[in-house]
Amino acid sequence: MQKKTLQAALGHPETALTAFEVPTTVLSNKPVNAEYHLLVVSAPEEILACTPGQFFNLLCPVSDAHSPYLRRPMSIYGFDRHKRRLSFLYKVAGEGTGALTALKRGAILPVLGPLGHGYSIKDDWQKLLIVARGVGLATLAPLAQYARQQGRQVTAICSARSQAALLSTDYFRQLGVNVIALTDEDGTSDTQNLRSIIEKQIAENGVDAFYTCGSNRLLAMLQELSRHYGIEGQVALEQQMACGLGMCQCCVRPFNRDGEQVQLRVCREGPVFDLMEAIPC
Amino acid sequence: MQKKTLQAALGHPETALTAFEVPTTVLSNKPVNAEYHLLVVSAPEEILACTPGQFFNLLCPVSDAHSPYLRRPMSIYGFDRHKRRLSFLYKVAGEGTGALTALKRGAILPVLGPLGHGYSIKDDWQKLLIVARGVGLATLAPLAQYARQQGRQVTAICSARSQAALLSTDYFRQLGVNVIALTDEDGTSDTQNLRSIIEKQIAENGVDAFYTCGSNRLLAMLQELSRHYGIEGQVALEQQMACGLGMCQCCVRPFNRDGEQVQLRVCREGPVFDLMEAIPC
Amino acid sequence: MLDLSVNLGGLQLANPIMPASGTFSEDLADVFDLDVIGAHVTKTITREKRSGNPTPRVCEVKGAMLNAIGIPSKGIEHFLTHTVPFFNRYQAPLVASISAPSADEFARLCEEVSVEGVAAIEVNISCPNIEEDGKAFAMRPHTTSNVLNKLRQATDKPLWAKLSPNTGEVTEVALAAQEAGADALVVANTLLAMAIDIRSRKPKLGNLMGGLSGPALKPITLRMAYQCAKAVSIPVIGCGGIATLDDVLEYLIAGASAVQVGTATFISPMTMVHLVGELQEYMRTNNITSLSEIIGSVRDDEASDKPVMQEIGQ
Amino acid sequence: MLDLSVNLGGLQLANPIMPASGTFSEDLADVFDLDVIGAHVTKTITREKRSGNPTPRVCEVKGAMLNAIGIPSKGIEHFLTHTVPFFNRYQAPLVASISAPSADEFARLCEEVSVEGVAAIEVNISCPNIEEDGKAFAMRPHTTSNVLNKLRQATDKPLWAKLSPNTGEVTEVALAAQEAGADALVVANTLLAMAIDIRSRKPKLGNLMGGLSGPALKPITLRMAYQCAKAVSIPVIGCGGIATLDDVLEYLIAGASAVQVGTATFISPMTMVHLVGELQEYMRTNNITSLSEIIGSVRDDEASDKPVMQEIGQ
Ligand SMILES: Cc1cc2nc3c(=O)[nH]c(=O)nc-3n(C[C@H](O)[C@H](O)[C@H](O)COP(=O)(O)OP(=O)(O)OC[C@H]3O[C@@H](n4cnc5c(N)ncnc54)[C@H](O)[C@@H]3O)c2cc1C
Ligand SMILES: Cc1cc2nc3c(=O)[nH]c(=O)nc-3n(C[C@H](O)[C@H](O)[C@H](O)COP(=O)(O)OP(=O)(O)OC[C@H]3O[C@@H](n4cnc5c(N)ncnc54)[C@H](O)[C@@H]3O)c2cc1C
Ligand SMILES: Cc1cc2nc3c(=O)[nH]c(=O)nc-3n(C[C@H](O)[C@H](O)[C@H](O)COP(=O)(O)O)c2cc1C
Ligand SMILES: Cc1cc2nc3c(=O)[nH]c(=O)nc-3n(C[C@H](O)[C@H](O)[C@H](O)COP(=O)(O)O)c2cc1C
Ligand code: FES
Ligand code: FES
Repeated sequence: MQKKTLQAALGHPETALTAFEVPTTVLSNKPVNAEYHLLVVSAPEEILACTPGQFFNLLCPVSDAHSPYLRRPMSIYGFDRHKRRLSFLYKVAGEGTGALTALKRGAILPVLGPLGHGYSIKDDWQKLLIVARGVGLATLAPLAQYARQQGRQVTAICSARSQAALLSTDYFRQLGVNVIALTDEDGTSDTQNLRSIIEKQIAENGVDAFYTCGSNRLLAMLQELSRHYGIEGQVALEQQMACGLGMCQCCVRPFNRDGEQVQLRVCREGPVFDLMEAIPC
Repeated sequence: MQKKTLQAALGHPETALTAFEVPTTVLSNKPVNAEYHLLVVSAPEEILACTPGQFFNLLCPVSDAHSPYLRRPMSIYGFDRHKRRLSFLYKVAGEGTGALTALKRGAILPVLGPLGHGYSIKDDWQKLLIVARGVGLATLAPLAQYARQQGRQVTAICSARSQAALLSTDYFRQLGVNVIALTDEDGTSDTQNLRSIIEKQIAENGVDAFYTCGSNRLLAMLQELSRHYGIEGQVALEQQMACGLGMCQCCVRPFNRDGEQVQLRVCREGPVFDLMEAIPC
Repeated sequence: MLDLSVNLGGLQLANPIMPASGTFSEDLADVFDLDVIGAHVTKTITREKRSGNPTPRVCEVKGAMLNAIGIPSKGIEHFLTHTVPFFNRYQAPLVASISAPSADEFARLCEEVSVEGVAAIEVNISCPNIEEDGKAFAMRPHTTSNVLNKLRQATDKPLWAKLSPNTGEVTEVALAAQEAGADALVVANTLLAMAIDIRSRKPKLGNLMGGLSGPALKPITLRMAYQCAKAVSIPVIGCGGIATLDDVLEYLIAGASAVQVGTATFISPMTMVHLVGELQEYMRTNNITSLSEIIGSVRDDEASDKPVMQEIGQ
Repeated sequence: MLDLSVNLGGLQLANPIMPASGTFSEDLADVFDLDVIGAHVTKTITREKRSGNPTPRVCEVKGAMLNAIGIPSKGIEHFLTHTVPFFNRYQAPLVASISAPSADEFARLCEEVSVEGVAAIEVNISCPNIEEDGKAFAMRPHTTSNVLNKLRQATDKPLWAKLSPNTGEVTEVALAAQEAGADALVVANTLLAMAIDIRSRKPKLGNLMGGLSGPALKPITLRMAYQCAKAVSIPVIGCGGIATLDDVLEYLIAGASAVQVGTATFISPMTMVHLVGELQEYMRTNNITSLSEIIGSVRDDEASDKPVMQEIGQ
């Protein structure tokens, strides 16, 4: 391509450039269990000024076996600006994530990001309770890391189908997070038990804020608890995306904001939203 | 897929099956000069009952870099039923052949064939003159081999842009073919010189039949000589193809047959035609 | 017992997989036993011998192809003496695709192909109608009515009308064909398109423009098959971009009673064989005993996400 | 000097690359300096606030996408107070895309957006016209005439009519738009299509059907751009499936004076930046000093192979 145009486009922005369409290089891409892969890439520094809860839009490779067309949104699982590393924890679901599994060390993966608004931690939120199911934890891993760096006390309640499907719990423990693991196979992950464990946390330890993502069941329960105990919180949501930048308006979901129901773009106004504004669907 | 249907389809044919859609396995795929690659595959025995001049329709691999959709026709460059080997000599032209270059040893290449009608050698054609330019020689390599096996005397006049672009001449020599190489860079490949070399062959050695392919210039010249000296011959032609089987009628070219101009399908009635019936275009 | 058979307005097919006109011929018998598929549909023929369009006749576009073959035809004589006898060696019913430039000539040819050994007649009304303004019959409801009325009178055989995706009024055309007595609709033919070689600046087809077929066409013709199936009561035969079992199911769920496979056979001549086998396997695995459980089963009243509107827990 | 500029019926663009409505917004300024491209075209707005269609609003098909976003709009007020000022920070002209369900409301909105800072008005006439039978204005010449006549009276700004590929009469519609005073045509919008999830048997779009865009659309809209450019004398702006320099050149050679890039920006938000650079590079390499050497240069009289008919050497 013509260098001058590219320089003009990147060199004299009217507004600061915040999202970058760049190639990254795969460092490793391995299954972590039967469903999930961990993908680590080497990325240019400028895209690593990101915050937990933000995401990237990945251009998955085309082959005889897979022909994804749109990009696929993936939360940041880990990022290290110093080492220029970026990682994603993904569930192999369909065309796009299926294609991702074929990426070998050294392959080029074009990414767009960082995108969206991530989690924030208010100054007076000292005791954080993370509640997640399955891969949901991925989105919350960089938050846990950041929260610990900020000296916050973090408890994480993770539920999954089986012990084998429990992800990242070791990583959370390494960070100094108090991890409570619940599984369907142990019969510990039902709503009732989960609820009483959370209420026990509130009663015995105290909770300043809830953090969650994904599951509607969790979202609904946390909203109830939030209302009941007056605890604030944040939730990361998902929605089908095309552009990831806010242009196409395909990723809207309804939210309660100031007593009104409004449509907000998950990619732009989110993916992290105020816990009470979200509407489970 | 359902085994029963497949067996029914292949097991009880009303007419004998002659073309097969099968996977082959790449044994090697290497550039032989700046433009041409030699592709050798391991192929099931049933597709190797082929004749020189026939072709296969190759399903080229899809990737981020290349997205061929239709199959690509390629003449048989070599086949060995005993060793279950099949080879193609291809010029890297565009989307499809570009995609072929990415095939590595062990990769699967689906092929369809053998297709079309190949060369034939009448009993009284003892002295054959092959005239070809560039990759054209590829199509003629298995003919030369077969003719030599049949104890025919074979002379091949090959022209190319440069010595480096001259392909397969060593292989022809190994077969016991008398090779005359002409190049643009040596200034030996012009029509005049080529013509006088052919006429010299006719006068000094005798020629029973001409074999050629591809180039319109050669075809026109050989038709003239054929008319003048009463020498028969055959030509392999190319035309854009889709199905390769005779169904779509996209590959037609005009021919003179019995005083009439008719449209014949290169994939079905050809690709090898009577020298005098072909119309250079 | 698994039942793959379908009844298309009186004509019984052993299974719903058949070729699309112009992408099939006797030659495919080189590759598999043609009795595996539900029917045999010929390339469109004309009464007279015709040579078709100039080359180049096909080109490739992103994930699809364009063709401007035209209708090269060996004429009705050859059809009756060669094509019909060839296919009558098989059990699968023979569907003759025909075309003509005026309604009367169309009707005459229709009568002439109504011979023993021809099980149904598919009328390719996507060809130009020289009596009107040269637009294809299938572009407008009234030209469709006119020609279908005459065709209906010309034959007692099942009459399939093959619609064009180039019209902006496909359901109106479908209704007109049904009213005029068509026994089934084939939805649809190729969509007019173009490609230019940027190096030579020449159109890639000798005929300048040609029909788009293959996967790129599927979402468009699937939509039309759905619209037509909603509008008419005669069977709809889906056609356009079908290559995989999922494609077949998508058309059946949308309301098609059978499907035609075109360009996919060029890419992979065994496609139809695989589809018959995979459909059977799908039905077995999903405990579906009859195609009627699939046909038209689209849950179109449940398409949109329904957010839980009430506040939970209040 | 290389000249990438084009004059579109009075409006001068620095280069012929601009975004397609609905695939561009202020948000793209996060990725590159928006002054690199030839113009800024907004998402279609309506007078009133609207929330758009139910989700799911997009889905993927083979090598393309479907969308049924609808026209969520913050209304004219927000447009005038936020959108216009935002884009007026840039040199590139702002093109306002507007729509309304009746000709009179359309004209009223057209008048209201004819403010300083808006350089041209693109009228999205592919939306349903509730006064007629609910079909889009751009489906037929007479409804196109009606609405364009009123729009023409409502503004002195350059008026671009954006045509629909769903009509079977695109050249007639193009001529009607030109006659009614359109200054340019955008050819074209998305093509109505459908996809069904075979597992849930639900349509993949909340709205059941939606518009096809992306590479699969290109051969169709390119054909229409070619047909329209042949038929009218006002500039045609090509739109549909453009992602690469070859695509841009194909449209220009076919007769388009400029192009709009839509879905490609979703796949690669830098697409337009690259296209401007590559076009410049192409012109330099090929010693082309002005786009006029490319526009409409299709060698359509030389498309078919001409076999040497006479016997050579006789
Ligand atoms: C902001 C955000 C962050 C995400 N982070 C993660 C993560 O860290 N790890 C992870 O495994 N998954 C994550 N997802 C979900 C992930 O994007 C989907 O699993 C993935 O797109 C599926 O693509 P596919 O082609 O494999 O599946 P297919 O089912 O073939 O996808 C078809 C289409 O649906 C879309 N789609 C399917 N599922 C989802 C979904 N849950 N959310 C949004 N779009 C979807 C795809 O993008 C694609 O466009 C995230 C989604 C969003 C919106
Ligand atoms: C019977 C037959 C035998 C052939 N044998 C050989 C061979 O042994 N070695 C070799 O190098 N080439 C051979 N060719 C030519 C070869 O098929 C083309 O070079 C190849 O298809 C180019 O594909 P591409 O995608 O790389 O080029 P592109 O230019 O991208 O192809 C675009 C389209 O044009 C078609 N096409 C382009 N050139 C030709 C051509 N010369 N003939 C037919 N279709 C063409 C392609 O198949 C494709 O559909 C043969 C062609 C035919 C018909
Ligand atoms: C090469 C070619 C030739 C065709 N010839 C005819 C024809 O003669 N008559 C007809 O009705 N349709 C013809 N068609 C259209 C197909 O029957 C079919 O409607 C169309 O290709 C869409 O299906 P597909 O996407 O599966 O190919 C032809 C299509 C192709 C690709
Ligand atoms: C998500 C999306 C939203 C669109 N919204 C509009 C719109 O509001 N108004 C309009 O005229 N066209 C709209 N279009 C159509 C595009 O402007 C363009 O005509 C079409 O997408 C074809 O171009 P493409 O293939 O480059 O995307 C939209 C397209 C997409 C994909
Ligand atoms: S994905 Fe396009 S606006 Fe959110
Ligand atoms: S390639 Fe289809 S008939 Fe020859």
